[in-house]
Amino acid sequence: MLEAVGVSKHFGGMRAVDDVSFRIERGQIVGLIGPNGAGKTTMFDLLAGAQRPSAGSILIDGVRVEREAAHRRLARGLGRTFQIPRPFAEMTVIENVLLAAPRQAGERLLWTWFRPGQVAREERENLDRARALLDFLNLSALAGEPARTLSGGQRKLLELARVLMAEPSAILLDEPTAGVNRTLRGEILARIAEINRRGVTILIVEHDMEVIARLCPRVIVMAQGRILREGAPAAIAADREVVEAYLGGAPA
Amino acid sequence: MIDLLGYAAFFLTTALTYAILCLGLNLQWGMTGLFNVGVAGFAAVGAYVSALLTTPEIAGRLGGFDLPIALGWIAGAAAAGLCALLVGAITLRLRADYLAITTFGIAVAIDLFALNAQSITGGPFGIGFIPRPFIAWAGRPLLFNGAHLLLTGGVALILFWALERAGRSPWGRVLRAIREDETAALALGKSARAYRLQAFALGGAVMGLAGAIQAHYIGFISPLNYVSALTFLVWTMLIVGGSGNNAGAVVGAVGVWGLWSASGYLLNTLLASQYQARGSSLQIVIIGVVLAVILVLRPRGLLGERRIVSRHLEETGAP
Amino acid sequence: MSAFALEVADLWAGYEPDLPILRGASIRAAAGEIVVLLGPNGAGKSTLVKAIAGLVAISAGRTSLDGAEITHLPAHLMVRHGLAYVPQTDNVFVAMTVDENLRLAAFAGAGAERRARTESVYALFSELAAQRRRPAGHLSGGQRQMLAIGRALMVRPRVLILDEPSAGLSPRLVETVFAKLAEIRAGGIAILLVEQNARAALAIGDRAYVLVEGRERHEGPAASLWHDPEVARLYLGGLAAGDSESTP
Amino acid sequence: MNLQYLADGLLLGSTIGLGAIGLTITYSILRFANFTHGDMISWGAYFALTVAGLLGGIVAGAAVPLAPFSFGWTVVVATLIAMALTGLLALALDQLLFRRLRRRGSAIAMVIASFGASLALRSLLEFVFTPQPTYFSTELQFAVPIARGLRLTPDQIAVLGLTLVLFVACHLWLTRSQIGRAMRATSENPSLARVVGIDVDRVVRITWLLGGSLACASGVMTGLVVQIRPYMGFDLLLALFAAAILGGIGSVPGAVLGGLIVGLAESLGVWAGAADYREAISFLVLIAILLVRPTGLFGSRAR
Repeated sequence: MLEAVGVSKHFGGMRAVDDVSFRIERGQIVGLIGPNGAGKTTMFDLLAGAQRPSAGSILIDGVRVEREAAHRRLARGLGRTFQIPRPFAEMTVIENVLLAAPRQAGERLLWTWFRPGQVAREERENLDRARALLDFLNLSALAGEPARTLSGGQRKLLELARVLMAEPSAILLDEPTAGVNRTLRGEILARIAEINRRGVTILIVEHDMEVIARLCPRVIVMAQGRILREGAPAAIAADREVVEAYLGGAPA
Repeated sequence: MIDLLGYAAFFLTTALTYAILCLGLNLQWGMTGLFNVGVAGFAAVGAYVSALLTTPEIAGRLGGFDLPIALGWIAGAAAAGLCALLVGAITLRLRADYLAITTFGIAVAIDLFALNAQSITGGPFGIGFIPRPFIAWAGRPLLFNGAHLLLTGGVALILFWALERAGRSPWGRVLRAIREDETAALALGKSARAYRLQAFALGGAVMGLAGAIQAHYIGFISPLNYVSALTFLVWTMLIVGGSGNNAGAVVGAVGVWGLWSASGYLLNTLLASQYQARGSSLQIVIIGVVLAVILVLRPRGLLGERRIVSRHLEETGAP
Repeated sequence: MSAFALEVADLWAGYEPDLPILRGASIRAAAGEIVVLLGPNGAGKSTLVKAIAGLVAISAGRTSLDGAEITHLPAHLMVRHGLAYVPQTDNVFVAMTVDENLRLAAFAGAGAERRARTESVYALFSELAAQRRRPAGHLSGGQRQMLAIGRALMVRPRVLILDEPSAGLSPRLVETVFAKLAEIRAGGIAILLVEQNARAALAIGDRAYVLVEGRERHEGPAASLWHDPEVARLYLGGLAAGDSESTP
Repeated sequence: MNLQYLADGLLLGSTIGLGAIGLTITYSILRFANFTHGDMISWGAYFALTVAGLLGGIVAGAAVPLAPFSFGWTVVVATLIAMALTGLLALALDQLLFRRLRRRGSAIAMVIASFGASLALRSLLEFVFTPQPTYFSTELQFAVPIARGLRLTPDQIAVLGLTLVLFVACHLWLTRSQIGRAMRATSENPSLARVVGIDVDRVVRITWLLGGSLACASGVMTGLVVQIRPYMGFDLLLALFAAAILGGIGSVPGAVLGGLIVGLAESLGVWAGAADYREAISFLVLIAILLVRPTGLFGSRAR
């Protein structure tokens, strides 16, 4: 359902992403790993629509989207999270989630005055969905607290709730457990697995190998802008070339 | 007793016109984070436009269309809103402090226009004979002031309701989100620019309406009414009451206007007669100190901002 | 007292009070030694050197220079005590000339002494000498890195901390910059080098630490670390270890 | 446009430029639009006026004009004292008000505070000295012909000269002195400045002192060629902002050039018959520069 075909991205003379192709089927969960500077983040941005590729194409459900802006891709069902969550710190947790509901009638100034019924009905529906999501992510107890009081891990959960509010069919996760303590990490992993079980396709960029190993039966390794290996986690871990890529410099 | 009631009505009516200015600023600054130092300018636009449309014809000056007062109010608000829309379209993409400097400049330019375009604005002499509602009761101060209080209070109430309704809806939630983190709001697909422009223009229109109401209450306007001290007073009211909170805007307006009036009265009694003419300068100094103290000691103001934005959330009980 | 120029003991630090990034890190560097700090991304390497330099609040632990405690010293006094830190990015003043960047070092002595130090920096980095009157913004990435290091040397530090000097440089330039570090070491300075590029760093380093999750998990002579299976395990181990857990 | 308008424009431009030097330096280091800068100009002028009056009372004959100028030694000495006083006033304001807000890290609260403090400072002057304009000297001065159709009074020539001197002094200060370099470094990158050993708090204190004294110098100059009023600085403020932004925040030559451009534009406006709207012209210049190049002529950084 999500496919990259010969995708490249050049910055000046540097090839951040160089002729990368892969395909993720509906319902799969795939890990994208690689040493720093391998081009993972750029690839991620290209998929999500934060950047445009220099060459190649990106397909969602067979439709080419590489020229579309991020919010258009969201409308096609491709959501993303950010490595560093950016909750609206002074707003309550539940309103952070509500904000993510797309195309709300109540976001039109005139309708707030002249179509109060429709606005209220829609808001109630959104509230029900937001509460259900907070329940699912174990954030219900904090729903009325300002988001700034959340810990790093809870912010990651809120970020998940926000992206789920848009009801995507595929999600790109950027380091979903970076800076999260061990207990909460387990919970986040369990929730991601559950989201995937409900049929959502997931691609994870992550530095924590344990996270990848526990979630992803399939791993793509990038190094120096290209795909270096693809396969099961255990096989990747035993690969000397992958190890050397991580330790730096060009593979000898 | 009757005198006192009459004064109370007069005091409250004036305070409420400030409260309306304050509501406009709260929409721009408190809710959206747009720094406007040109409040006096937008109020002036509303006042002058309304005065030009409603005054009887006078030789040597444009205008004098003798239109109904209500029409003047609406036109005044629309003109100020339009003015804000223009300024906003140019400057809202700039950094906050450049917006401050530009709105400051707009107010200066409007002031210069009022002062010098004598054939339109009456220049330094201003515009007199602005029709006042309920003028038939002018001989009975209590009735006259009471009627004005009801009228101004009614307008303030409607505006308060409308701004609460809008501000505490998904629309207001987007404004708040943009104020807190524009990039994150954009990532959620909310177009920061469009919302900012809406809030800035609507806030400008509210200020224009307040200017028009003031003009028709006093019956006379001149450039002296729209100096930077007015902007400063409205800002102090909002900061003291609590920016981001419409009720705070009203409370701040009444409170600071009370402080202003009381300090004026006190200075008049305390200062030796040769200094009394300068008393108003000292009044401003006092308000300035109040603003500084509030900013340092209680930056959220008396009431502060509500944590929950959406009123639907409150209706359905605790989240 | 201590034989170590830089000593960090059980350091806890982070950007938010409830989220420590460093969890009891301890490292040491002796005079005339290049110590390499490795570790996977997010391990806290940059945070560790920022905490030492006084830029991140330290909640527990102790840092000292030649035995004298510098744990809570404000950042601007660090150079006075002999610790110079070169940040990873934005590490030169682009609007100021190369000369001015060097002269900024506030404790470089006066008059003749400062001129002598400036000339010794230009002698070390001859490329910079030709550009001394140009704004630093016109320099290439490698030259900026050299300028940042040169400016740090102006204060004659006892400890020099570098945060990823190889970032964004071509392999050839990395070699040049690292060769200069070896020269600087010869002057008896302790160098703490944070690096992603382990291959190049271990080639010039004397000793290395691998930082994982905010504390050092492995230490050893730089030369042997490259083939140490433990290091590979620290970088990629989770892939194999976690795998068994995940199988239902 | 004849030479006299050009000369007027240059004269006005140099007083604006002189004021904008202080504004641009403080703006770039303190990092907020400081509305009190205009009132420091007024306070500086009144400090100088008061001190000159006191000196004239103490030292007999000191107030006698130094021919061909309209002012005596008292004004010269008083200006130096007043510069120190205004610097201290700015520093005191920082310690009482701005420092506390800076610690909270809210730049925009500092702008609000400066807007309020500006009005309070100005009103205090108005209370003490009344809104009536006053002068350093009531001596009449005759303009001397400089070229065909161009006449300047000796005072005006002195103002042009002093602007040049202060511009060169500021430029040298920022480029040649260690503290000047530290100020530039702080304005470019405060956290890197700390790393290289610069005490940023000290730089900020010195910036307030310097900004205050430069404002005072500009106030005295404006007082000499125009008049002294409590609103003199405030009325100049928009032009100062326009000049500083036009030149690029932080650039001293930019501020002077920006000041000259704004001054010439205003004088061009006067020549074109828009004398009443002179201040609005600086607003137009400001809008134009913000639309076309918000970083200014010499600005490199997107701030």
